[in-house]
Amino acid sequence: MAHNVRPSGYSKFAKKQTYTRRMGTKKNRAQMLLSERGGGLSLLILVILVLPLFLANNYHYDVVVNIGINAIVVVGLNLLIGHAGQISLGHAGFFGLGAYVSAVLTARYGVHGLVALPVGALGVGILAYAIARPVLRLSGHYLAMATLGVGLIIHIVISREAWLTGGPDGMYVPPLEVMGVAVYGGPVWYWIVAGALILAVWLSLNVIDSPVGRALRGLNGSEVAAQAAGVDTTRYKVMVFVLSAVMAAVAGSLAAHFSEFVSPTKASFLQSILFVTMVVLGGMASTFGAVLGAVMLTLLPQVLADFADYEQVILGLIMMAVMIALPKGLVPTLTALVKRWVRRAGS
Amino acid sequence: MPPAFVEFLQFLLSGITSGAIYALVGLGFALIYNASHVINFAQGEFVMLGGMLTWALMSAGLDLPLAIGAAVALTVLAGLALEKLAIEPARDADVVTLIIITIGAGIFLRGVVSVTLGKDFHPLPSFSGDDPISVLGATIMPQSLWVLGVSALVVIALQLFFRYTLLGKSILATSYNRDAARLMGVNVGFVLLLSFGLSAMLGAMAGILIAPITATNFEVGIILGLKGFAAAILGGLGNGLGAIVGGLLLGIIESLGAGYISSDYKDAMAFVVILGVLFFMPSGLFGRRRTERV
Amino acid sequence: MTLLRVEGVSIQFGGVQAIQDLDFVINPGTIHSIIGPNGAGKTTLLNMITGIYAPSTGAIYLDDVPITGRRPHDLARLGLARTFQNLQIMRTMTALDNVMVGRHLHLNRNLLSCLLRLPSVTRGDRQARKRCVELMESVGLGGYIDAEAGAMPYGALKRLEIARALAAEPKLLLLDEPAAGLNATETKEIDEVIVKVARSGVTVVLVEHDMKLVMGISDHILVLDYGRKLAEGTPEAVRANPAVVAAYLGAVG
Amino acid sequence: MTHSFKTGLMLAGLALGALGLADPSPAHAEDDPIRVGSFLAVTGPASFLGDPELKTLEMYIERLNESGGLNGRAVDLVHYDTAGDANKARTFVKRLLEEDEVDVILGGSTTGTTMAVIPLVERAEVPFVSFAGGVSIIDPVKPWVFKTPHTDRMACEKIFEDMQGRDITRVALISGTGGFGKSMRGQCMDVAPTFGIEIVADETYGPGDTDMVAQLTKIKNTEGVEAVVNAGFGQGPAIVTKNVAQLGFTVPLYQSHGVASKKFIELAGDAAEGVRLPAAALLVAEKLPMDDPQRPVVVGYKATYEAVHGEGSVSTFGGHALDGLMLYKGAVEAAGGIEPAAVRDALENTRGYMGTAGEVTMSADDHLGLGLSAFRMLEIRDGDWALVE
Repeated sequence: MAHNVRPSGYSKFAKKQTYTRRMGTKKNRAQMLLSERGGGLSLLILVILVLPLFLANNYHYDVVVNIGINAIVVVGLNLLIGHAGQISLGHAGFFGLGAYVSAVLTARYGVHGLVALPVGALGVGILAYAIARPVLRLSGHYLAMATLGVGLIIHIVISREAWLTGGPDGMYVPPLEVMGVAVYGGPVWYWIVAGALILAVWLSLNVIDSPVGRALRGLNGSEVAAQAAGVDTTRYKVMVFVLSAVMAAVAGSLAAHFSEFVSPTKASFLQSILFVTMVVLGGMASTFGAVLGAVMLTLLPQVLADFADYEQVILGLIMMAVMIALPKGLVPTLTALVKRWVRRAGS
Repeated sequence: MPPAFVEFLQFLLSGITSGAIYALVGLGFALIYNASHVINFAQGEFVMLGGMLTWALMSAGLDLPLAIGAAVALTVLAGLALEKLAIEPARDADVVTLIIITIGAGIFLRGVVSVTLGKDFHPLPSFSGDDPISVLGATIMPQSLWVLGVSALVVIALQLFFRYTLLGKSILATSYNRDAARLMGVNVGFVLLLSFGLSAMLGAMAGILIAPITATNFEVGIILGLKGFAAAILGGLGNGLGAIVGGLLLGIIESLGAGYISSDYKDAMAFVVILGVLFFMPSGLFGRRRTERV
Repeated sequence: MTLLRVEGVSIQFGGVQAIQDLDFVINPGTIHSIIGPNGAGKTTLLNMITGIYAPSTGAIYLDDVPITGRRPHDLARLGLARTFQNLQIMRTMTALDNVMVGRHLHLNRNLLSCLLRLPSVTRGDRQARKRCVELMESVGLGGYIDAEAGAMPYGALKRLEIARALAAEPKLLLLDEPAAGLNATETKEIDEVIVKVARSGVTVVLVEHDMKLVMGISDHILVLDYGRKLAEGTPEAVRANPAVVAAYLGAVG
Repeated sequence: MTHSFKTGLMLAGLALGALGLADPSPAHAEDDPIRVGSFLAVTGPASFLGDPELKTLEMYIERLNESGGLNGRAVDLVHYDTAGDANKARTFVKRLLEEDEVDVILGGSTTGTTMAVIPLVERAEVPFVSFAGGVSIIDPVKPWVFKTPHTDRMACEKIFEDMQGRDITRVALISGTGGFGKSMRGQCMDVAPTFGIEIVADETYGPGDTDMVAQLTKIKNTEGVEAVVNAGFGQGPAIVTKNVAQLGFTVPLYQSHGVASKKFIELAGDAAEGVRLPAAALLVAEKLPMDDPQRPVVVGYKATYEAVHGEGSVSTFGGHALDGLMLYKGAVEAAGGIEPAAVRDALENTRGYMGTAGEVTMSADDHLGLGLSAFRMLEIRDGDWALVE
């Protein structure tokens, strides 16, 4: 941390430059490339555009689409955990609930998928809103326990009510139909999920760099100071909790229609842990860190599958090693490195 | 005895049997939290190691007491290694980062055990036979009494340890204020190491005591760890007695829930109760209420 | 017309009477200092005024509107801003963003607008940024605009808190020991900032431990001791009050 | 907050590199190895199914290769561990189908993972033999899907049949909340009336539960319970068995085929005495009459498996994997190649194959091919299995 704070190091030139960028009056190309909104988002879009050239079959698409779906959840969860500093070990519950609302409504009640998705998002939003106030009064490990409990209860209900959900073995979901045409197959879903992910990242970047985002980071940094500045901290915590839950629910709906199958593991405790790990591994409070975390932890099991029995040993080692070596997560640590390198090259 | 009472008593004894197990696991969480404010999500794996190692050593020809001693020692070593190699290097990291590290450690330990000792379930022999003991018409297994007795002993021993030994006091001091403790000459690094060693020992003991009841395999730590965490939180973090009460309560709620309401939803009921308690007592039943100075 | 009126306020924590039956008023456009030895209840009083604690009895009025028991963010809306004795800095944010948080109430905070980054949001942010940079420069933080707050030196953070509080454009600014821990030069700089703020029309409440510091700049001083009012009046009057000399100056030296 | 494009490059590099896109699998040639794909629950709560299944496949494919392969071609096993997670299973089956381009899929330890992948194999038109119990896998019949173990429905029928012989009509159910328990519970409820059986109590327990005394107390206090059926696998049934003994509850206890390995007796200890369960003949291999046509198969498998993995380690679960592999072997030999449609037809035409589960005779509307008689009712006596006749 110490390296990027040295007031004496702020030369007049550097100061002027950052100032103008902040003011949004003048932007040079290099700065554009280095900013999250400019460079990060265009790079993400570029990667998404180019990636299909390398995807040979449905399995590749399956992995990449799952990455995208997880990334949507994690980008939302990052707003809650990374920015507002409120941990949730229960977000798989919302993810699973979104998936099951879509599944049940389309499979059992013949509701159109495009209707089921917003219904699921709305329903999960209302549920999240209802529980947010009491839950978010808690902090630290107590909050972790409460969110964990919420997730587990959702998981238990989904597993038990077999008449509706198919029980522990899951249920099939009819493919999404748009104007009478079934939306099926990796490539189509690739573009759907890619669009949703870009939207999620864009919304996330927007909200971070806005009064709401600053309020969230502010209450994370100091709750009393944020309150003294007029931030209704409870309201903002509830707001971001609901927002992240809704994003998880939308991702869940997409997952249900893409897989054409849902099972309670989508809502399980381990899935929640996985989402949180993605946030932390990629880098807290970094939107692209969240995306990278989703990429890493969705790919890892596929890569490690070849190690058979040693899969868990290696996965555990990687998790520990990354978090010990890069406690701030991949993206923040790497960007700090790049920044330092740029500064050294510049001076 | 009226049958309804006998039934109730049986539910209660059943709840206490499970609850004592949760309590013992929860105690491990509380102990590490006390010294380091870390929630060790690999605590369940200490439980698993205790049981699995005892089984492995017994099948290698050791007799029960010797196998137990060696398994506890090995688990303590694992606990110390975890602190030294994974927690200490990340001492200043965020709470969430530490959670992920301990979860990683748990996955790692499960992996190592599954590769070396296999994936089968294994029983351990009961310490004092399998003849149920009758209590006013209800029954309890002798092994459950072992779990209860050891839990009680552990709580008493820990109280004495914290109250009357310099080491115990240093752990408490470190818990209240790490920097002040350091200034007072407490070797904070050693205290943290010690707390991991101690809670690994507790975990291993729990794993060995319950293996005769539930059998053990490389994955038993997942759910037991979860229940132990819930017990520690319900009781209030950092409070040994709280973990015990929390664990017993959890077990009794589950058992009464299964007995009187629905076995399908007994786990959900336990979590509903935990949520309810936290809503009214945000630091658990016996937790210290933290006030922020501004 | 008074800006702030405190009437018969008391609070106790677990049997300890931290503030006992306190009355005083603050007139607009003044620098009003509250002093007293450690444990006199100064910060507790500030916390009650700003809504962090609710008084056990008594009432507080802002512009003759009762504000007792209102929550801090509501009070901010009514024109209260404050700094903290134990720094409350958002350490992972930049210095400028810290100040921008202070400007929260003046910006478009609608979630949907922010999600979609509507022009009203960007426009407001741009203006706020300009205003906040000016503010930071005026308190002498021009060199720290983009610095990460967590790595700034202590003295700069003290000023950062003031800038953040000022960004809200408060009617009443409450400063809790802004000079604590600073050396003589830094203290003098802070004093200058405070005078400058007061001159711009903001009423300042200054909580200080050390009486000497406030003598020069205060219009009015309230002396607390063990949660009670010991003396009140102009600096000269307070300085001459034998009770103050005995209980406070005498004790501290 | 500047995030350089380097991050993004890494992202892309990872994505591409890790998928192993550099080596697309070459087209199949005539003398290439036959690729057998498998996805089993080798870890997770159902690992006691997946573990012996994988061990069996590995062992017997190695033996097959040593003896000259299948139709003269070597056999390669590609396996992925699902940990019992249906979502993982789907991804891995896509990988087997699209990336590894396997010729057949054997596996799916649980009904959940099997059901999840059925649409995929049906679409890909690759023969698929499941090792899972659920009757829904083959009822209704799906063209490309076969299975080797008895169904949970048959287990219920076998148990109720045995009860009829003992004049038992009022039965209590206790089942695990996992897929296996839940499915078998449903089937038992379903077939009970046809055997004149009334389910008078219905309790469940969760995975990892340490004590089921509460549920069993409730059952014990239910009027007129004449027998208890426990549908579940893993350590749960062992705890149920011990708890029944603890309560001094003396009605007959029936376990399911989900505990059909020596492990159960080891875990439940003395409390297991007198417990009955329906299982394949494998468990009582040496006790079969010398003239039993199944004897050589089961004795052979038991000896082979236990020679490597230790005395008493054999389970019917590994046997299901062996049956699956052998059914495929037979079909390839009959079809004279690995052409999927031909193999599928040959599988469907399996007649009188004697496997560890019993004699298999498939047809267009029976993709299991086992009768109820292939199930044996066993009782635990003196710490060992005994045939109930």
